[in-house]
Amino acid sequence: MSLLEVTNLGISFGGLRAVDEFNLSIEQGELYGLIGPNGAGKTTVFNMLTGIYKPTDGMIYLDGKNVTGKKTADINKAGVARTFQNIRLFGDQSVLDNVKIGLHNSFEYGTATGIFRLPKYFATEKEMDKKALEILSVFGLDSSADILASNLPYGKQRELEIARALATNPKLLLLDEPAAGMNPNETRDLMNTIALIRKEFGVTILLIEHDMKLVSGICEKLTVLNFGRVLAQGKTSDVLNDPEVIKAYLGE
Amino acid sequence: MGFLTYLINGLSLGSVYAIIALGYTMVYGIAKMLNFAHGDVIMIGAYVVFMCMANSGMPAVLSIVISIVCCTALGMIIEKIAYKPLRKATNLAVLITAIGVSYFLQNMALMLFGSNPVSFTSVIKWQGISLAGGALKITGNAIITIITCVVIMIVLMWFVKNTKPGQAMRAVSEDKEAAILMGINVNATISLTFAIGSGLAAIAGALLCSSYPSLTPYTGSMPGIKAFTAAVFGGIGSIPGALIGGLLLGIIEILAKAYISSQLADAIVFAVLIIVLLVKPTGILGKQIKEKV
Amino acid sequence: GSDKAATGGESVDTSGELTWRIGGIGPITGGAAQYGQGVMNAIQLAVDEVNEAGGINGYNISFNFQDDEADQQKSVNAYNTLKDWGMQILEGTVTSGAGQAVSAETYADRMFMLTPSASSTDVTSGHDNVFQVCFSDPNQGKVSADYIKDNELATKVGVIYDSSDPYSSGVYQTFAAEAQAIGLEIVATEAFTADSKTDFTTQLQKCKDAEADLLFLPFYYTEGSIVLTQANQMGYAPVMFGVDGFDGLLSVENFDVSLAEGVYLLTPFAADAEDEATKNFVSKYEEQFGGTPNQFAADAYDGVYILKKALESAGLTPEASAEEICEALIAEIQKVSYDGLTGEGMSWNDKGEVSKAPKAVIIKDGAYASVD
Amino acid sequence: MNLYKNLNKSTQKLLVTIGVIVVLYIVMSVMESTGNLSSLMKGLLVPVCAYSLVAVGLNLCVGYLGELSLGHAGFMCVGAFSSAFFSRVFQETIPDVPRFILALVIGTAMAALFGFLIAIPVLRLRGDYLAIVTLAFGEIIKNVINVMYIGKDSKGVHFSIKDQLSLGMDIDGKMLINGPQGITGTPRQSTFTIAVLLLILALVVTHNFVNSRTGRAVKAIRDNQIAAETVGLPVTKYKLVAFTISAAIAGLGGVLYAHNINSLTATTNNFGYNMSIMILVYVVLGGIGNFSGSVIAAVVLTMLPELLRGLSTYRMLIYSIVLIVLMLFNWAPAILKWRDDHGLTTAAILGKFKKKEVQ
Amino acid sequence: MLEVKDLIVNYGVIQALKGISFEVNEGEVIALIGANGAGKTTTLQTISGMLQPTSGQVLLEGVDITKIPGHKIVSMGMAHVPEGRRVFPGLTVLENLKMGAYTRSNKKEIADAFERVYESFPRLKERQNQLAGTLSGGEQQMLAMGRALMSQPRIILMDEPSMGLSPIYVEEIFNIIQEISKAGTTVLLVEQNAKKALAIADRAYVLETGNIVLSGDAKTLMNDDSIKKAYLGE
Ligand SMILES: Nc1ncnc2c1ncn2[C@@H]1O[C@H](COP(=O)(O)OP(=O)(O)OP(=O)(O)O)[C@@H](O)[C@H]1O
Ligand SMILES: Nc1ncnc2c1ncn2[C@@H]1O[C@H](COP(=O)(O)OP(=O)(O)OP(=O)(O)O)[C@@H](O)[C@H]1O
Ligand SMILES: [Mg+2]
Ligand SMILES: [Mg+2]
Repeated sequence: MSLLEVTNLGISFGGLRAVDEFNLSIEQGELYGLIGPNGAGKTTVFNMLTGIYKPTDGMIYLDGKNVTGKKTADINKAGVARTFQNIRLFGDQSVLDNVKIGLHNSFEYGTATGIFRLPKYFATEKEMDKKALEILSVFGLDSSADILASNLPYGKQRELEIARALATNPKLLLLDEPAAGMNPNETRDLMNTIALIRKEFGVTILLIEHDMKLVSGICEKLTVLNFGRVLAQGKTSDVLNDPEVIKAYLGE
Repeated sequence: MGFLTYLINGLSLGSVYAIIALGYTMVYGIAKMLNFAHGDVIMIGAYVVFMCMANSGMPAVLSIVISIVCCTALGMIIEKIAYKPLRKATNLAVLITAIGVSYFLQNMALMLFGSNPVSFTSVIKWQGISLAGGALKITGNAIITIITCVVIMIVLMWFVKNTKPGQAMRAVSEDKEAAILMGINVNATISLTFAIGSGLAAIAGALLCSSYPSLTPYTGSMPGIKAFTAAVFGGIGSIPGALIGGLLLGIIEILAKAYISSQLADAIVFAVLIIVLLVKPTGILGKQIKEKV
Repeated sequence: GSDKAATGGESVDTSGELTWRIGGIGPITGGAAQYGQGVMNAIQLAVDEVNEAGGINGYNISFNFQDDEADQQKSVNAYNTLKDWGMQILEGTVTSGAGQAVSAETYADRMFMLTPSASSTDVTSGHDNVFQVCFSDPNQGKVSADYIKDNELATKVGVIYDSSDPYSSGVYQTFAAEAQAIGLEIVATEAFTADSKTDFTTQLQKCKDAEADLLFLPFYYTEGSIVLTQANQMGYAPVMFGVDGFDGLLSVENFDVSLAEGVYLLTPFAADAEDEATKNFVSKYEEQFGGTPNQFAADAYDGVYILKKALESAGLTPEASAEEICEALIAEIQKVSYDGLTGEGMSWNDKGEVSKAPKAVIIKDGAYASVD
Repeated sequence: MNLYKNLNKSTQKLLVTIGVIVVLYIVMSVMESTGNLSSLMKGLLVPVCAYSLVAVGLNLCVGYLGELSLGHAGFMCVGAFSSAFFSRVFQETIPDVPRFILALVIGTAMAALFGFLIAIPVLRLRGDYLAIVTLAFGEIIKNVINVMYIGKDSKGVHFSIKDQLSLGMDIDGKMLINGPQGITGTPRQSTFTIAVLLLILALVVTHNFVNSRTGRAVKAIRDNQIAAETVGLPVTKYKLVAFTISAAIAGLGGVLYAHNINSLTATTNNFGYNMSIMILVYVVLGGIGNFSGSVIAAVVLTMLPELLRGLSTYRMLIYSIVLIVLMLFNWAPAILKWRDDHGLTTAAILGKFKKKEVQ
Repeated sequence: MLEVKDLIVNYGVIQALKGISFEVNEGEVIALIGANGAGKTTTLQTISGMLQPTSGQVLLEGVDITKIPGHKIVSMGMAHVPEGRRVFPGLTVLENLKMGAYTRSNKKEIADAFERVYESFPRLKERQNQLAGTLSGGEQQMLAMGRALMSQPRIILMDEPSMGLSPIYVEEIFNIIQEISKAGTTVLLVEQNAKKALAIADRAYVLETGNIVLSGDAKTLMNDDSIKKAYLGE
């Protein structure tokens, strides 16, 4: 059974059919790419997968469970985490706290325990710190743990967003243009990091990206969206050589 | 007949709220600040009209013109001294300063004009019309206020939509820094907004006190709060919304007094406001911008 | 001590010399400032007169007035400020709400308190040290109802009152109780609040629809002037009957006094009365402060002389402590009878209430005229 | 280990604040017992603590939940009236100390309850719409209290929302709540000691709260609600929790206030929007999200008009100017920069508090 | 045309620019490249008057514009495509473009500008009446470019114009930049895509943590080994 199974997904904004008859199936452990021209509907697909938009049609199954139209928070609890095209960090909090917020649902203690600082508070906080630092170290961010998130350079902010998403212990990680605004070297580092987290955290990854080096370098499979519809789907090398895709997206 | 009478009373009260709300919404819409001192500028405007008319015997129209000039200047001075330095600070800081300015204007008026109420002579001499053989009276004040309100609303809407400064205002309200990149003088635009808002306050003051003729240094504060409520009711930032919000607020207030309880009328007005906002979270005409993710 | 520094600039600087220290509390800023300022000015006037005439038992008065913005907590603060200054007698507060809070303090401290205008019984009740110069609310409410009934002013009465104000609703409640007792029919009871006190058209309309031929209006003249204007605009002309808060109506600047024609009010004081005392007071007041004094001011002015009389007959000197003065005055004030601007033969019972003949006046030709 | 240093920094600040409060408390107490404290100051001690409490409560809402409330005086009002009512009803039947403890609990709980009930609809709104609805709720509370008449006589308790007359009480009856005349004769049990203890308690509670798991979540929701949802935070629940705690603390301030004054009425100035705005002034002037700052601002701004009494009618005029100047001094970017350049930071002025730091 | 002298810019205690100097001649395309956080955005913002430098000077055609407010600089003929696009989210695409022509008053010229922008970005024409805030990331980027072009500037500053654009459009955008340049507009270009930027630029400057570490002819730099390694990913 696939980890993610999407059938006939569609959404309209007023008269605009942004996504239509979208089908997608991702196996456990895959690294999957979603590409397509600007305004094709890629981010919109992410928004539907994470419950930010309610799809007008279609079904989304995660691990066999129907999550269509569920609340964003519940979808996260079911195992989907994401990053955003326009970075959305908790800017006024430290790097460490950003990750600890991601850990929120994995470590429990009640509000009263926190207010009255019962022993459980100290124990849990300590564990959370440890775990958070562990995740941060994957990105080399552990040394910046107590900097305000908004003071990080742009590229580091993107990585912190990934770290925060990973902290929620997802089965499926959605990355929206993780390499935007990075130079080729930084992009290469990012590729390594993505490969590493797949291995270490055992997550399945679906990513949107316009940087073809990254896409062809790490994605095993691709879906190409064009005007809200699937243009091509399949193994990366096949898709990238598809003349339709070249015409609509890659150019040359 | 009773109902119609109440409805008309409500309209005339509402039109006063509406005209104040227009000033609120104008400033809020562009500068994104709640100018809590707006009600007090209205009070000053009313005093100026009063001084001109009662003390110097000037005609009403001239008095209002003088008052508009004074209030416009006052608005721009306030903006320059108290709000402009806080342009880059949080909106809340400006809100608090506005409260300080409001206290200042009230106490300044207390010094200048004394605490005793003065009775305001209506700027409108027209007695109004009688319908249904005198059973239904609409006062001249009410008619003129409503007409003024609608005219101002139309002019403002036209101004914002079709003139260069109006265009600049819209850009500033969206994103101040990006507006600079368009070549828009943000400071001048905000000053202009204040000037217009304060000029409107002068007209509002004259009309407010014509309908409710007792003027004290604190005359502006309560209508100010009510008008702010009205502006939110209609969808803050929306010019026609301010008109509709004001009128509705007036009508609800009067009908609640008339048919439910005059003791609880304020509570009822606010309860209706809450219900409306729960159904329509951005007010009646407010546009709901869904954040693009 | 440093009198001058602590006072509101209202004190008489007596530089170290032994004086009576009389304090006053009332709103001189905020929405009720017009009532407090009248009181402050009138006390100042009386104090100056007394001092010029040789003081009380040979000692001058120092006077210190503190602002309370008509707020209870601020009123207590004002009271404490006056205590720090060394106040021996309090002539205040101006408003009832503040009076309720301060009277508990003066009672505990054993400070004599004479309020010119806080008319609520909550101010005096249970506090043996508190006395009123003005009529108490029940008194006004009751007398008004009786007066209307006895003089057959109306058969159907409408009431409009301020339901957020202790004074107004206090008068209303006793009026309503008395009306019920004597069989005066109240056909409409409408309220307004501090938050909506500019538009009375609805309340008036409802009274009109109920065919009330008299409106009982127990509130202040600021709102009174609007009610009269709006009733006139509606073409509704019942008998208007105000209480002491209505006094001041005629001196509202630019007010069209013809609108007040025929308004009854129960005031102990009329600024255009012909007696010497009133003429003297009014002319001095106008000269010093501008504007015509109202009943608040007159009560406050009387208050100083009442204190003077009581202190003189008790034979006290300022050497006595506030407590001693308090105990002496409590006994003494119940014995004195005083003829002042606001009444002849005023006397006090042990509840702190004044007994003076309430004068109903009617406004005629833009002036107060005695009805009897 | 940066982490511990970090944790300590905000705790350190809390300890400094508490230390300062304790020192002030001792100084005041000594001065009082030796008769060196003026009546004015003595009279202000409890109200200042009460206002500080409400400001701390509101700061939780404004600074951490990120929502502007213009109705916190309403919660103060609920706390004040419910507790004062309780104290009046059981004045003769329950001994002083347990009664006051119960009054504190009841006032706080009622405010919390109202906060909770109001939050459910309110928190669906955003920004200024939320602000106006809180203002509306505050005004409704005030308005309703002004028409409540409750009296007790030999036949039991009577209730009306019209007037005293319609209670139809016996002659021996006594009014518990008398409409706009409010509640008279509340036992005066708020002492400075209790007030200071409660203030410290509130500071500790709020500090611990914002530095706990829930507090972090609340801050996350403030910073970016959509992101908070995508990391699985139950947004509504935590907003409710924060708003309720905030209301409860304001209610606690109300209890103190009510038990310090003989007569309790609900007016625009003490429990209406004017007071809500005043409290907001404390919060913004003291620093959004800075609890100690709220306390300092509440103290300074409550004292200021009292200290200006010598100016008579100019008092409030000067006060308003000082307020504007203080705001500019504390918030205007240009002045902040100038202050930075001249070492006149708030930190330098207050000793060791820092303006913006990681909590 | 544009000259920057010893520019120092601070954010509080952080010094983002440490005294950089460079110049842009009339008609040139100049690329400014550098890693994340090097100070590229800061440089552009200081030139267009959005930031005040601690010290140093910016000269536009010999006129010192360091102290001139940003909006006046625009009317002197400078346009700036900001980082993060900064479109007016609540206005429609059409209204956004109109704002771009705010400093213009000649109706004919504005109409021409519209035509040119719609020609370069047909997507914008399709979406004329859509609120800008609801556009996709790439569409917003096009709008930001189009809006800047509406003022028909003589010099244009662009902050990562290709960010978030699909490959086909990245090509397109660089073509457009070349066209703009050919039409006589001077271009100062900040890009992460250094390879493409250098390919169309005349000269380039390399920024590293607030300092210019290298400069020269674009073609030469493209073959520079250290550049290749650090910025071209080769
Ligand atoms: N809330 C909305 N209202 C109206 N239109 C929308 C909304 N959200 C997205 N759209 C439109 O839907 C289309 C798809 O947008 P989406 O953001 O998914 O594109 P994308 O594939 O992510 O593009 P890019 O690569 O440029 O980010 C776009 O044309 C966009 O304008
Ligand atoms: N508002 C700010 N406050 C504090 N520091 C800032 C601010 N803006 C930028 N910085 C810092 O200044 C330095 C230069 O930033 P700048 O944005 O100019 O870099 P850049 O070269 O444009 O990087 P990028 O490629 O990420 O856009 C960075 O270290 C950054 O962290
Ligand atoms: Mg996208
Ligand atoms: Mg940049």
